[in-house]
Amino acid sequence: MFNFLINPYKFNKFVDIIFKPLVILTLLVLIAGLFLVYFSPLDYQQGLTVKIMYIHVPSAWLALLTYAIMTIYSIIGLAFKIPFSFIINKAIAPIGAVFTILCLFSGSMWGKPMWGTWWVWDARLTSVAILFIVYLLIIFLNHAFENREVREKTIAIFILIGSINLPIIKFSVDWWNTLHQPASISKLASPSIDISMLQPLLVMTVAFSLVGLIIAILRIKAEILMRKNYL
Amino acid sequence: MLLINNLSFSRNDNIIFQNLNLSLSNRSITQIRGKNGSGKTTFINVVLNFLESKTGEIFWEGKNIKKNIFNFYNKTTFIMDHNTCTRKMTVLDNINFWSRLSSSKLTKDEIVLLLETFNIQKYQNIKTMYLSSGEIRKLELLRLILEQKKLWILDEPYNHLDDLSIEILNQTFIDHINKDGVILFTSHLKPSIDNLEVIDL
Amino acid sequence: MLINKIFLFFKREAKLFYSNIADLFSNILFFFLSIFIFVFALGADEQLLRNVGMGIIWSLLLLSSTLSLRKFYEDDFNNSVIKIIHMGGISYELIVFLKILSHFFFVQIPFLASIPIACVFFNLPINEVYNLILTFIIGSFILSCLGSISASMNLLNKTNFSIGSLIVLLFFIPVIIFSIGTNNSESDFNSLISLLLGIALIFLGISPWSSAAFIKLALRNK
Amino acid sequence: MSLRFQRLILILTTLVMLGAALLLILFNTKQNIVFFYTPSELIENKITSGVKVRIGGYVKKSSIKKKSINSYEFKITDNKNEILIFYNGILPDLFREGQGTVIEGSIIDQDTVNASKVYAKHDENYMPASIKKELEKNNQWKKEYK
Repeated sequence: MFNFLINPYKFNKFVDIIFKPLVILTLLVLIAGLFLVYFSPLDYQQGLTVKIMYIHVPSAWLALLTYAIMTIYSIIGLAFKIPFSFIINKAIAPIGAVFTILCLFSGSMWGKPMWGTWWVWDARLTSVAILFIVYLLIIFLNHAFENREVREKTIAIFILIGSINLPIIKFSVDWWNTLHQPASISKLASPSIDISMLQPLLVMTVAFSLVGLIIAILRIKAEILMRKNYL
Repeated sequence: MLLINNLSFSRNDNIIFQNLNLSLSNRSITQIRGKNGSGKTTFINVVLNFLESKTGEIFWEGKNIKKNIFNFYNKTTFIMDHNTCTRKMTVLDNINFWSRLSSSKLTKDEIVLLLETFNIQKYQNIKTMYLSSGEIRKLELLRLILEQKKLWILDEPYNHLDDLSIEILNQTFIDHINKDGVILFTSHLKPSIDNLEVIDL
Repeated sequence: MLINKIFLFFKREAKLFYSNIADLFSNILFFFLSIFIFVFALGADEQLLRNVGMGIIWSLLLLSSTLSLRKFYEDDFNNSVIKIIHMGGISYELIVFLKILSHFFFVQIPFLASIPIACVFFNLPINEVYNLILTFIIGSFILSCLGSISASMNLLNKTNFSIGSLIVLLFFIPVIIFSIGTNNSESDFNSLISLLLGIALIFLGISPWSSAAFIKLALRNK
Repeated sequence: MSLRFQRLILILTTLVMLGAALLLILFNTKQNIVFFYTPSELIENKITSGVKVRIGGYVKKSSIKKKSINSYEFKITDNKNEILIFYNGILPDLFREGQGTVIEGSIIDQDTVNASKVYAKHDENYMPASIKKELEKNNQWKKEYK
C-alpha cells in the first residue's frame, strides 16, 4: 500500500493521479490561510507584529520535518539499499534549506521590533543557524563526488551524523535559558495560544507543507527522469 | 581448495562477468587472461571479498570465505597491480612490517639472503621512493616468499620486470606448486609454465 | 596475535611521523606566523591582546591543525596499505581507531608544546594557559576524530576539497563554545570539562564506524 | 581474532562510550549553555565588578524611572532578588513593567549593573487583545500571563 514511498515507478503512478487535485487543494488552503491570517486578532502584547508568527512557525516546523524525513530515508537507504531514498534526499534538501532561511529571516524581522535586536547568539538561534549550514553542506556534497554511489552514501551518512542537531534545536528552549520563548504548542499540555490564533496558524502550516510537498514532488519526478538508466 | 561457484558481478548494470565457475586444487596454477578492461582486476577483487559479488559463493577448504574472512586472508598473499610499499620508509622497514604483519617465521639471515637473490640488498637502508619501478616491483614480489602463505593471488605480476626476473618468478611459481601451493594470477601475456590452466575472460 | 599487530601499526606510524617531521614543523610555523599576523593586525595593545588571546590561539590552533587533516588516509589509501593491513587481520573499524590514536599522539600532541610559547605573545594569565592546554588536549582529540571522518569522506572527492574542512569546522563549533567558556568566571569549570569529554566520547564512538564505511566505499569504487 | 569478534568488541566499546557520553552531557549541560543568568544566580556567584554579564528576569512593577531622554533606571527581579539597572539608549517596543527582559552590561557592584543593551523577552502565551479585556472584566485574568 505504501510502496509508492520507496518505489519510483509506483511513486510516479501515484503522483500522476493525485497531482492536479493536490494543486487545487493547495491553492484553496493557501487562500483560506491568508484570509484567516488577515482577519486574525491582534495580540494583547505584540499587536500587529504577531502576524509574523504565521510565517515563522510553519517554516521552522517544516525545516525540522524535512530534515527528519531525510534522516529516516537515509536510514532506510543505507540499511535496505533502496536507491529511491537517495533520490528523495537529493530532491528535498534545497526545500529544507529554503524553509530554514525563511524561518531565520522572518525570525529576524520579528526579533527587531520585539526583542530589540536582529540576532542574538542564544542556543535556539545558533542551533537553527547550524541547521542551515548543514543543509548547505548537503547541497554542496551533491556536487562534490563524481561517483554516484559514493556521493549518495556519503550524503546519507552525513545526514545521520547531522541529525544530532534536531533534538538540540527542539529542546534548546527547555534545557537552557534562552531569549527565545519556549514552545507554545506541545503534545502534553493544552496550547498556550488562543484558539482564534491557533486556527490560522494550523491552516498556514498545512498550506506551507502542501506547497513544500508540491515542489518536492516536482523535484523528485525530475530526479527520477534524470536517473532513468540507473533505477 | 579454492572453489568459485556461479560468480557474477555487475557495476551500474554493466555486467562485468557472469556465472563463472572455477575450482583450484592443490598444486595447480591458473591464469586469468583477457584484454585490457575485460575485468581481470575486478575478478581478483571479488574473489578476495573486496568487492561484493552479485551472485555466487567462494569456498576455501570447504568453508564459505564470508563466514570467517580473516581465516581466508591468513592463508593468502595478494600482490596488487600497483605498488603497496610505503614510499617514505626504507626497504628493510617495509620488509619488517610485512613479515611481522603476516607473522612470518623467516629469520633475519634468510631475509638478507632473499634480498641478495633479488639483487636489491644494496638498497636495504634507502627509502623506497628512490628505487626504480622494476626494483620496487621485485620488492613487492618478495612478499610471496616472505609471507609463506598457501594461496598466492597475483594481479599482473609481470609488469615492469626484465627477462631475468620473469624467469626467477616463473621458477618461484613452480617451486611453490611443488610445495602443495595454489596460485591464481592475471596477465595478458603468455608465460611459459608447465601445467598452466588458462581461463579467458 | 592481534595485540602484536596493533603495536606493529603504531611502530609504523612512528616511523612515518619521523620521516614526515618537516610537515609538522611547517604546520607549527604556520601557527606562529598567523599569530604574528594577528598581533600586528590588532596592534600591540597589551590589554586588548590579553582579552582576545585565548580565542585567537584556539581558532588558529584549529585552522593550522586542519592543514594536516588532508593527509590522514591519503597515502595509505593510494598505495593500498589499508588493504594489506586489513588482510593482516585488523578490521577497518579498528584501523580507523588506531589511526585516530596515532594522529592524536604524533600530530596533535607536538602542537601542545607550542601553546605556552604562543601564550607568552599574548601575555595570558597563568590560569588561562592552564585552561587552554587542558581544553586543547580534549579538543584536539575531538579534532582527530572529526578529521578522520572528513578525510575518509574526502578520499574519492576529486572536485571540492574544501568541503572536508567545512565539515570539521561545523562540528567543532560546540567544542569552541565550551572551551572558551572555561575562562568565564561564573561558569562551572568541572562540568565544562566533563561536557567536552562527553563530546569527545561521542565522536570517538561514531568515527570508527562512519570512517570505516567511507573507506570501504572508497576502496570499492577506487 | 575473527572479524565478527573484533566488530562485537568494538560495538560494545562504542555503546559504553556513547552511554558514558550521554550521562556526562545530560548531567552537565543544564548550567552551562546559558544565554543569561537570573538575579539570584548572579548574587549567589558573587561576581567581581567590571565583568560583562547577561541578566534575565522581569521588570519590577513601578520601578522604571525616566531620568532624561533615552536614559532610564529600573529594577530586574526574579521574585527573590532584584538588581538595579542603569541604561542609556532606546528601549524595545515590548519593554514595559512586568515584562520579561534580558539585559547585557557590566557589573558596577553587588546589585547594580550598567546596561549596554536591553532585549525584551516575550513568553509563549498569545492572546487577542479583546479577550484580555474581557478576562480582566470578569476577574479571570490569571497572574501567570505577565
